Amino acid sequence: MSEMACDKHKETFVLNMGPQHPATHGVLRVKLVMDGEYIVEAEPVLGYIHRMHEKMGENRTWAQFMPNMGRLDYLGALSYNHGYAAAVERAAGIAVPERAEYIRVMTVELNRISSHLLWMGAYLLDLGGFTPLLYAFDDREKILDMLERVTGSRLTYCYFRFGGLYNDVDDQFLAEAKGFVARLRSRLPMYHTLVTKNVILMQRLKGIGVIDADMCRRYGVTGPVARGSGLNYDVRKNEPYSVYPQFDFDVPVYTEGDSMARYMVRMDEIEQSLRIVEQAIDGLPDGPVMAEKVPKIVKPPKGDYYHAVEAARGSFGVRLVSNGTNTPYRMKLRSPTYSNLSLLAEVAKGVTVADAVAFMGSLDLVIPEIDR
Amino acid sequence: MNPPITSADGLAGIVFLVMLLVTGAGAMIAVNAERTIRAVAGLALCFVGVAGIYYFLQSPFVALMEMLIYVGAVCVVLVFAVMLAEPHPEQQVSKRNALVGGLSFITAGMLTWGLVALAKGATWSTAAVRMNEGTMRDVGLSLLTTYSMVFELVSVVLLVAIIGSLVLGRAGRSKA
Amino acid sequence: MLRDRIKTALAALSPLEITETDHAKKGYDLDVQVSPDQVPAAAEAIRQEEFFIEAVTGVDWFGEQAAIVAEAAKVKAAAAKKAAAAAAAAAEAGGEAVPPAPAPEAPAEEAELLPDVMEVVYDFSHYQENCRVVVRTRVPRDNPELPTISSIFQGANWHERETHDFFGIRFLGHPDLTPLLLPEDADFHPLLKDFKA
Amino acid sequence: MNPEIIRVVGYVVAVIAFVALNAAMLVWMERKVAGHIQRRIGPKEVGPFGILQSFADGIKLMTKQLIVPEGADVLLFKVAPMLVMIPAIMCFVTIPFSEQLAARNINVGLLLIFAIASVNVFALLLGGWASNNKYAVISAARAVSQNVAYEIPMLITAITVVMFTGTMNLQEIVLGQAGGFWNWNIFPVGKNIGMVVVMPISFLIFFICSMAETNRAPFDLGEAESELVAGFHTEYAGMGFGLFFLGEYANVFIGCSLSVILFLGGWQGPFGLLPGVHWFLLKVYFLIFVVMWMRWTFPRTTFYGLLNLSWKILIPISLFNLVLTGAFIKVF
Repeated sequence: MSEMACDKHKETFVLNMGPQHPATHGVLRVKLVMDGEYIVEAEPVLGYIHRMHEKMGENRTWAQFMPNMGRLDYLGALSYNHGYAAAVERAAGIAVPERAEYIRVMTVELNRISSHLLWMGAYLLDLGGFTPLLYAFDDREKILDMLERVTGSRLTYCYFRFGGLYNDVDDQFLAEAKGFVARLRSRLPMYHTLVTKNVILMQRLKGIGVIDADMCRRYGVTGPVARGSGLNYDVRKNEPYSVYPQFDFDVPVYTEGDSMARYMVRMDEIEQSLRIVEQAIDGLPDGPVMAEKVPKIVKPPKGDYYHAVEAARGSFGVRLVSNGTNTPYRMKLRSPTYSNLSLLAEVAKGVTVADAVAFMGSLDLVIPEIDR
Repeated sequence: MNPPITSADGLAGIVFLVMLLVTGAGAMIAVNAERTIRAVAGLALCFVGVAGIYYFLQSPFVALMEMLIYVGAVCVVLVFAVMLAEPHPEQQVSKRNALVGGLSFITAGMLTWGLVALAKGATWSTAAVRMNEGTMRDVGLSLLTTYSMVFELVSVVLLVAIIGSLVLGRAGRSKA
Repeated sequence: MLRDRIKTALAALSPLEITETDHAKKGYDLDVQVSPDQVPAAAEAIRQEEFFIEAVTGVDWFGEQAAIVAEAAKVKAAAAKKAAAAAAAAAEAGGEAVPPAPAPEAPAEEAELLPDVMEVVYDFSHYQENCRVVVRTRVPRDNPELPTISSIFQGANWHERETHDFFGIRFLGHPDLTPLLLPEDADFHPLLKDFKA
Repeated sequence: MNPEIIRVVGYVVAVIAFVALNAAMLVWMERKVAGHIQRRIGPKEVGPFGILQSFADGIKLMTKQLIVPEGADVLLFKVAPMLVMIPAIMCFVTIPFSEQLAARNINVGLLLIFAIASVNVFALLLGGWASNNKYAVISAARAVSQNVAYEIPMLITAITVVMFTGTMNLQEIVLGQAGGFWNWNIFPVGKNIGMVVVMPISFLIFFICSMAETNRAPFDLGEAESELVAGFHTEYAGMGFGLFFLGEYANVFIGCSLSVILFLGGWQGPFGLLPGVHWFLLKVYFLIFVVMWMRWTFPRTTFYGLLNLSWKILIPISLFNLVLTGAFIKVF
């Protein structure tokens, strides 16, 4: 790297994007070797908020690790709750009551919508449009209020328990959620006229940062990024868990593989999540939200277990190794954007800084989740 | 002979002196600056002073063209080039050797002496009669009648320059 | 079916062990145990079937061998105790003198203690079908080295770097094993079981 | 004392005061417009409707230290913000607010504004270079390419107006548009029916170019915050930044007033009712509102998109316009 910087004939220079930079959304640093405005080489430098969650997992009981889930992906924390709870339930063989699963799905999908809305606003901010952020926050605020009522927190949720939930939802939540679905449905066309159809936006996103299916496979890309590259992969459909098979929803897939495709996938996913929330509200069964026979201290039997869920950014997997005690022996957290970001070096070669920013934004990075 | 500085003419005299000073200072900076970029900045200052003198000579059109072309275009392009080509400002400072210094001193001295001698011997005539008002219309008329040949030749030179830069630019692009 | 196809493909490599698992119970479909030098070949076979890489990680089985030995010793001691008790009971019943208990065979057990290992786990999944394949390999703990698969799955680059960060497992042929998540000058490996902060 | 000198000095003081106050007003206006576009209310605490907010900000900026980064060219670093302000103030000298209200009626007023405004880019360049910051240098390079690219179509469209009106004197250009809005240059039905085709396009090009020249969104590539942090003024703190900021608003005002003078009839009202200066300011502030509206609605273009727009679209069209203008002046 330093050799290149000193190479006078190539006239390149090193530009540090981050760790404090408006486009890195957190403390990510990208070391760019530049030739004028063009990027010759991009190297993400991670670890600025690395907290070693996996070691923490080995030092506390199974239940005590749950709050860490909210600290990984702070924008879609409930998916992470779900992934961890489901993994431990699979390991310990705990059955979850159906009502609890319905509420899990409902809240996770609301959380997914809020995450996508925030992404949309922040992405437009990356592209220099300030206003959509405020509109998106306006809607997101409603979700945060609703989830605060049931989970007790606005961002770093710790709502799921092994075998169920911390708290049942009340009628007010259901009414509010129903109202919200109607409200956001009526506002989505506005987002599309305000943002999606904008000429400048199209010019900036179409054909920028193209990822093909083979690249996704080589890097292990999942989530909206993979779906924007024509891969019909959604853990909720491909590897059904929880009560997702009971809901009727589509997986939006776009084949272009550019930033616009990823943008469209997320916008369509908001609609699909609204459908799921609506069905979950309508079909919410009665019953307890906590399984009856959950031991006070969970001790999964020896062995290793894997559970993946579809988080807002892709497939989040938990690999547990239990030695039969009350603490995990090994806890591997597979975070989606870690894999998604790893292809930056390949895609960013030869593009301008502006396009690299547009590409990075379309990956929907949440740095605490990458660094863990 | 000497109008008070509070009168319009007096103020104009002061402005003229200021412009002279600016021109001279700009030139000095341009020559003496260690960093190329400061030299260009000095050059720009010098051009502004020259434009001021043109304005003082009641040729606002020429003055403004001086600003537009020399400051706004030439100097900007120079700074641009220097900015992109100067990675290590420290290495710029070159040692002047004594022989070159001596020679340049002698040359400068002879030039000064010649100019002084000329100025002393010359008979100063009164200011030249104004040909026209120096407005755009007059400039345009002169360019398209009396000096049309020069005008055309200049435009040919510019055309060659444009084509040349296009050729160079093309060659640079194919590499990338 | 994909699961059978990949099983035959991997079985052709003659891995140490290959088992089909219950997806609902374990979360994966195929569990393959290979030797370290078989890893690239296994990855290549998996790539042929268009799997994508989910993650690479390690597990430190520090003290596992000692535990196995201790467990065996415990079982043996219990058995010996039982045998002795049975003998004593028999002797009492028969009225004969109690025979002396056999001396513990400690030195022999020490010799049985194998070096500890670290496990490297590769998770693969498929975009079209619901099939997860887990490839495991075991490397000695005092010299953890195995070939990289980052030229087969480019995404493995960061996962292997991370595994190197946390466990000190060296991936031979990896382009750049500098710490990724840990500080640039980190020389410790926090996920080792004997790591004390 | 000579009354002429007093008038000139008084005018200069008034212009400087106007530039500063107007910029402060525009900052407030920008924040209010942004607020309402974004469904919030904007500043409201300091003074009625938050109108004193910019003064509070100004005081804050003035009390802050001007930090000179290590390795910077101190002299140029400090000169650059002033170089932004000086041309902006000088341009105001020739802008006729009404028939009587103009500091100096210069025969080549239009040229003066173009000439002086071209110094502005020099300031950005020096400021960016002197900061010793890679983002600032990239931004300065962008700003120059952008300014060079957009100065050309802007000048060409200005020439169509000059050809049409036959003068470069801003006062005369406005006087030529007297007598109802059908005489305004943007849609000169009353004067030359052929130019009705040319002038609206010229106005659009001129307006777009003036936005690009003043580095306003969606053309604010020079300070694209998501790419270059803050562009050429990344390293400026306190009033150094403040001057860049004020200079931007002063330039926006100049750009919009030029558009009004050249195309929208200057101080000429569509009908009587108000004195000229009111009409002038009304039109200018409406255009400024449009500029702000665009900023808060559109995302930023890319750099090559911006250059392509100028070199491949605006310049050919404006050249074609120029030819058409010549033809129409002869024909009609």
